[in-house]
Amino acid sequence: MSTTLTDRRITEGPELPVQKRRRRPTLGRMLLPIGVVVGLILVWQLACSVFNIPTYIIPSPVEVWQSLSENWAMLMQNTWPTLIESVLGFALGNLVAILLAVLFVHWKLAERALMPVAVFIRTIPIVAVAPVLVIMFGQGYTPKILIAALISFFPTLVNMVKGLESVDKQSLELLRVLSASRNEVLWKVRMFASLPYLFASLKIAAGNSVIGAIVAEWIGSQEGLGYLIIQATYNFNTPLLYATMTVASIMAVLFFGLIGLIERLVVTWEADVKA
Amino acid sequence: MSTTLTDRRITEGPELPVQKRRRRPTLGRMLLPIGVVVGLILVWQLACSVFNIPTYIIPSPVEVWQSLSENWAMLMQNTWPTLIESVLGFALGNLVAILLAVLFVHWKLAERALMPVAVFIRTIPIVAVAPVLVIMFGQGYTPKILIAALISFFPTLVNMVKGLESVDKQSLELLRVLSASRNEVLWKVRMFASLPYLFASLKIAAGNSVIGAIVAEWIGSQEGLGYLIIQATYNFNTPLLYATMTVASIMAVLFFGLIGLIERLVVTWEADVKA
Amino acid sequence: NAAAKQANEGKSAGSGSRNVSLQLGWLISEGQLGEAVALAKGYYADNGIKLSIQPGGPSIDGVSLVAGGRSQLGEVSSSPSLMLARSQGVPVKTFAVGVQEHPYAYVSLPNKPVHEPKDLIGKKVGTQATGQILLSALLAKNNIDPGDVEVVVIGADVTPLTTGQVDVWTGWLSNVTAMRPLKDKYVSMRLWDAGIHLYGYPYYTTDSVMSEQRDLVEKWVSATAKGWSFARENLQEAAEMVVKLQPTLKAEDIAAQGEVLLKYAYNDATKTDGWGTMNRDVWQSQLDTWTELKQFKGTPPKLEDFVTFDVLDATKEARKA
Amino acid sequence: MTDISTATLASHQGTGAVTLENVTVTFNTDRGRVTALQDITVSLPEHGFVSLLGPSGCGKSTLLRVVADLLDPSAGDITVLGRTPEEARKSRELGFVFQDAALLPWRTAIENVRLPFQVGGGARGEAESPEKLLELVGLKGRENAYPHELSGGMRQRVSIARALVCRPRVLLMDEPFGALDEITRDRLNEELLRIWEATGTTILFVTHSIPESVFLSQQVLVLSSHPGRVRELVDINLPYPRKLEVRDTPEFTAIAAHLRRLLETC
Amino acid sequence: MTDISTATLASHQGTGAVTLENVTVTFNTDRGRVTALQDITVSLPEHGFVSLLGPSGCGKSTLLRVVADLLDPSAGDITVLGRTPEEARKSRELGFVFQDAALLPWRTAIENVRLPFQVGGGARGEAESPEKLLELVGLKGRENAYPHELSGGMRQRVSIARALVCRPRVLLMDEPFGALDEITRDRLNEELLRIWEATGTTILFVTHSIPESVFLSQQVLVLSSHPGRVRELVDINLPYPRKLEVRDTPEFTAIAAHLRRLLETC
Ligand SMILES: Nc1ncnc2c1ncn2[C@@H]1O[C@H](COP(=O)(O)OP(=O)(O)OP(=O)(O)O)[C@@H](O)[C@H]1O
Ligand SMILES: Nc1ncnc2c1ncn2[C@@H]1O[C@H](COP(=O)(O)OP(=O)(O)OP(=O)(O)O)[C@@H](O)[C@H]1O
Ligand SMILES: Cc1ncc(C[n+]2csc(CCO)c2C)c(N)n1
Ligand SMILES: [Mg+2]
Ligand SMILES: [Mg+2]
Repeated sequence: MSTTLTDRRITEGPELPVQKRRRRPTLGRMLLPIGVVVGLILVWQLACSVFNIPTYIIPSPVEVWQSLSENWAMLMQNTWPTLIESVLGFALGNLVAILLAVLFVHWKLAERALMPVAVFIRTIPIVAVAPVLVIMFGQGYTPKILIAALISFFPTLVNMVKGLESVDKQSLELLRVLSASRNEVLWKVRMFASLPYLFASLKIAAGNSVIGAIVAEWIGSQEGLGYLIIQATYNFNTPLLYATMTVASIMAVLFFGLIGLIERLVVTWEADVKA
Repeated sequence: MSTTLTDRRITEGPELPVQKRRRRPTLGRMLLPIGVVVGLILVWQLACSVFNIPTYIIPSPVEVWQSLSENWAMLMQNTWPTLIESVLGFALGNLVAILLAVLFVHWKLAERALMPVAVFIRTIPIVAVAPVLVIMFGQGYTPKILIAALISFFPTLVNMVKGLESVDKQSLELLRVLSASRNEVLWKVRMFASLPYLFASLKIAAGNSVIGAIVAEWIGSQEGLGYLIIQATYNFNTPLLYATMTVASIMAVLFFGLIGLIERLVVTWEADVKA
Repeated sequence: NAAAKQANEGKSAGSGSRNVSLQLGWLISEGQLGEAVALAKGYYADNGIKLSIQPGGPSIDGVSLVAGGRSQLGEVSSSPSLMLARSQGVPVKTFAVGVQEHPYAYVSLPNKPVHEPKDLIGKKVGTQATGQILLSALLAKNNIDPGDVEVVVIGADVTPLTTGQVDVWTGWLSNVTAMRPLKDKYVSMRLWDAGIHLYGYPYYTTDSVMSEQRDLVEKWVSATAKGWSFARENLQEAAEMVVKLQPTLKAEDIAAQGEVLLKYAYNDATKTDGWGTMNRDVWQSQLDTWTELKQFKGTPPKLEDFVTFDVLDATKEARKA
Repeated sequence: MTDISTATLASHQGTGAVTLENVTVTFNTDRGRVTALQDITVSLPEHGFVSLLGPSGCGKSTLLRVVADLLDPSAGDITVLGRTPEEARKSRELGFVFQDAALLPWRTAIENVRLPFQVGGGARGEAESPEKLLELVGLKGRENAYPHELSGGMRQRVSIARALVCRPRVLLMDEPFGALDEITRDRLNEELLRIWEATGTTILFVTHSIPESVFLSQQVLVLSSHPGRVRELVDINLPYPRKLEVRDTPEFTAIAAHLRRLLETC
Repeated sequence: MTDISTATLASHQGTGAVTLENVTVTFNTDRGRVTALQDITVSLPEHGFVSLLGPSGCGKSTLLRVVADLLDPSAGDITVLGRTPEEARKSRELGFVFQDAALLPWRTAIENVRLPFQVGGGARGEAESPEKLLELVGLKGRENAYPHELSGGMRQRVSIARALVCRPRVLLMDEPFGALDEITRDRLNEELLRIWEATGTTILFVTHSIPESVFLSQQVLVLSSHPGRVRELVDINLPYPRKLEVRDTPEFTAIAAHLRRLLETC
């Protein structure tokens, strides 16, 4: 076994785990993603020109840009409701998910009993229940926030349960010797251990909440990016459709980035050291 | 500080971390979730009877059950396409996500460059770009599988990147001394370290892929549970709508459970021991 | 051009018969009674056509699929879509309409009835996001201040009306299954009767198919007209043919809905000009209304851009038969 | 020096603070059963200082863990201060120094030492000052360092400080000084004796160092392995207070030599 | 015994296998800089056996880590077998026994020992048998146990076996026998010497046990702390092969006493 492997070339070792510097996102670090996005836009523009793709199928970036600047005021105005719905939905959904996860971890029976119900609920196509929600909660923000919450709660529930359980045996034994209550174990150990999982799921939930708010606006709304999407589709205004989706996606990317930033500020210790 | 806390009652310590038995789901363990579901159904039935909720708003479980048994053959027949789409979409989406995560972890630049693009793509409301997908991939299974893949890839991407990075410093140093290549670090260490994250995200993706397949069937389909849902919605056949959603949810719960089972079979070691 | 290419492939594929694909804007329903008959009874085959039907759905109206060459022919729910599409440069043309008077209506309960447009004043109208423009058109046509009518956007179901959350619900009168909770105890006012004359189920194709494969479109219209006229006489049998296309449907539902739809598919105009006919003035009034309501970005399309009477003219005899 | 397989520790003061009766611990693994401890009967007097000596893997840590209610014995009875281990644990009578330091990585050194005040109802009775304890173990100035910024021996010292901060009535120490240099170790040995004499804690102390066990304890329990059984209970009849110089006395050397011979035949 | 602050190790055979020149390692933390090593200049002969002795936290582990290319020094030059540490690491000349065992939890004992064959191009030249090495460290019969099923000392022994399996030309050992009982430790000390003499490896060995350092090595490098500097380099002029009995000779005792005095003033 050893001889056959001997002459294999090793060009690169694994990265040096120590001395990793905590870098904050600077302009320099932002250049690459911006460059990639610009590159993709150029490719898209080129494809549109070369293959002569008609606007009504896929508009070119230039057309989307025109639509974006023409409709800027309207787009911004309709960004607010969607933003509010997604942020509140995000907050609500994740709060419920975290509380449920805590319940599940404290009381295994609850997990066995309720997790299937949660999966069940998660699989209900939102657009199918949206009308029911509109009937129950009216036309305002409430049903949209609920839908955004519904769609962002599940990743956090699953990840958070796993995260709260990912505590190392040593720490549990330590707290046991100290006769810590379950609550104390939760607050002094599990919460910290779960943070990497929590932040991963918050990143997933960030996108979900935006999507949820948009889908919710397809029913029972006269404002918001989702409403604009429906209108633009109905009017075959593909440039506006793509402009609206661009605004929504930028919103999600910023949301995602913000959570990454918060994570860097919160998780300052090195969790994987053998302590 | 110590004196004020002294007389607090501690009734329960944290659970005993050792000697935890690996239990397989037996009939006995299944009883509780089944009991909860039965209980919820009873409450629902009771609510329907007591408040006299009309069928067309929310049908009672009995009505759903009737619809379920009346339309059983049709439901089963339409379950197959959705099942195929979700399973293939799940496989494709997660495969791509895992490969991307590996790329991101090996090559940090790629993460910085492509992660925002991934978030961007994830936020696109699929139904809004459905025409493009159909134009490119036709009206067969392909676009539906792609949509299911698209919607299940993101949680796995985020979790898997986190998971592959959650390696403990010691192990990295060990492999570095052994002059292991990045690939070897990946296969001998990172992969194992990422498994808890991976399985959490697969559980999230399981539900997503079912939802994705259903939503995908709204872009032009003559079969599948998604098709039945639209038809039932617009024909106002609420019992059939609920029956169909029930079938879809059961599918998702089974999918979710299957992944949990595989996880128990794969992760047999105790990852959090100080080794 | 992809559509032409596909059609050519179709030509070489069959033994004399050509593949034609019809893209629907919605699922297969009573709107396809005629097509189902023509398929089942071989009218298409007689005309050398092998028809396949592609369903649309809530997330796809199919216009860009036809424009993009996936199908040669298409059908949408309502005529304004095609005007709007043309105004955005989508090269599609309507060549026939399935329903002469659109069954879109304002439905209210007898205790708070809306019989005529002015009854809408002070009412709360629940409509879909895409129905708002129709209400605006109606109000403008009848000189009603939009501020006097409250509009809320709801889903497709009638529940908000039954629960009293809205006073008026909008939908297709043909959609009898959706209105079952109202148990026939409802008042309806059609958009058509309020002065907005829309067509239902217009058929369209692309400019290039129109110029390169007109004969195919004509043959298809002749066969379809024959199918519809059979359906009109033998509704029950036709409904069963629809169910054969789409087994998840129920024949009695299709028949009940078809009955309403047929009332509007055939009227005085069809008596003289046959199934599928179109009236230039009706189209012009739609165009004018939509222009007045500033629904077109830039210059409004011209009638000739999105409507062609050539196919109707060439198939007049066949359609009357 | 008594050679008994069922050891009864000379009662130093009152009855046994920790007693084990026929305690057996068996682990079930996928590849069969491992008996870590078999039929251990032992009684540890209150205010006693007993060391555990035995080959690696003989069950020393396991013994400490059953006493601390971290593991249920497969058979046998255990009492701690007259109660069950669970009751003793819940009334916070126990201090435990783990073989691995078991620090919480998100807490600095001082925060780790403060942990016992913050959970389980805080300190029972008097408590030590975390700052002073960190100074005692030689970590003055590094109070605010995170565990990953400390050396192996430093982490172990933080964990010793944490175990002492609440003045537990029973102190279980699993190789607490294993990662320390001899100088620090000697100093902490003396400090530990001082604390023991001052507070009257009962100490059960695992070590691999024969001189350390002789220097510190009243009795040394030697375990043999495969499975872990009581090999012998050795009395250390050296007077307290002991100074480090006692290690150069012939009595000391004799006991150490005896222990070494015992271990060689374990 | 030479008292030099810039120690030059007597060349045992050929030139220095490991040389450090003015090596300084500084850690930047949120609470300021910690200088772990300052201005270390030392040369370790090929086939040499040098022990590192020093107070806890003086920088012994840090020194091993810069030699193994796990850490970049803030200043100074290091060569390993005439090359940079990185080259040496990449050509798999190094074996490392970590202070914590650093076993992979998903691998059984034997699989952990086999790891070096499976990564980095496998073994260079001859290799040992993993089974035999596990037997050597006293783990016969526990080959298929997972790390969490092993005791602390057992885990450490697995990690020793793993470091030896590829017969590295330079072996860096960070308190490898710290968690072992004296009997096992003595036996492994002898085994290590045997292996060293048979294979001619260069060994850099961190320990807290003065007798161990004297018994094993040709030279003992004593580090002082805050910051870690070379205190003295002590030659151990005892002939090889050494038997355990050498520990009872006056020469041995004298060197040990000298080292102890050195450490007391570190
Ligand atoms: N990542 C780090 N960040 C900050 N300081 C560190 C880091 N690693 C080590 N140190 C500091 O460097 C010094 C030397 O540490 P090192 O681990 O080398 O000590 P050591 O001699 O091995 O001690 P021990 O015998 O206790 O293992 C210590 O003061 C330690 O706190
Ligand atoms: N969770 C477990 N599963 C299976 N076997 C175990 C487990 N924990 C401990 N053992 C076994 O029990 C025996 C005693 O282990 P223990 O940790 O008590 O030894 P120890 O005396 O503390 O050894 P050391 O001095 O090396 O720390 C060992 O053979 C070990 O492999
Ligand atoms: C707003 C709106 N809702 C539903 C449909 C779909 N649809 C087309 S015809 C029909 C009724 C059949 O009789 C239905 C439900 C639509 N096009 N627009
Ligand atoms: Mg132990
Ligand atoms: Mg160290």
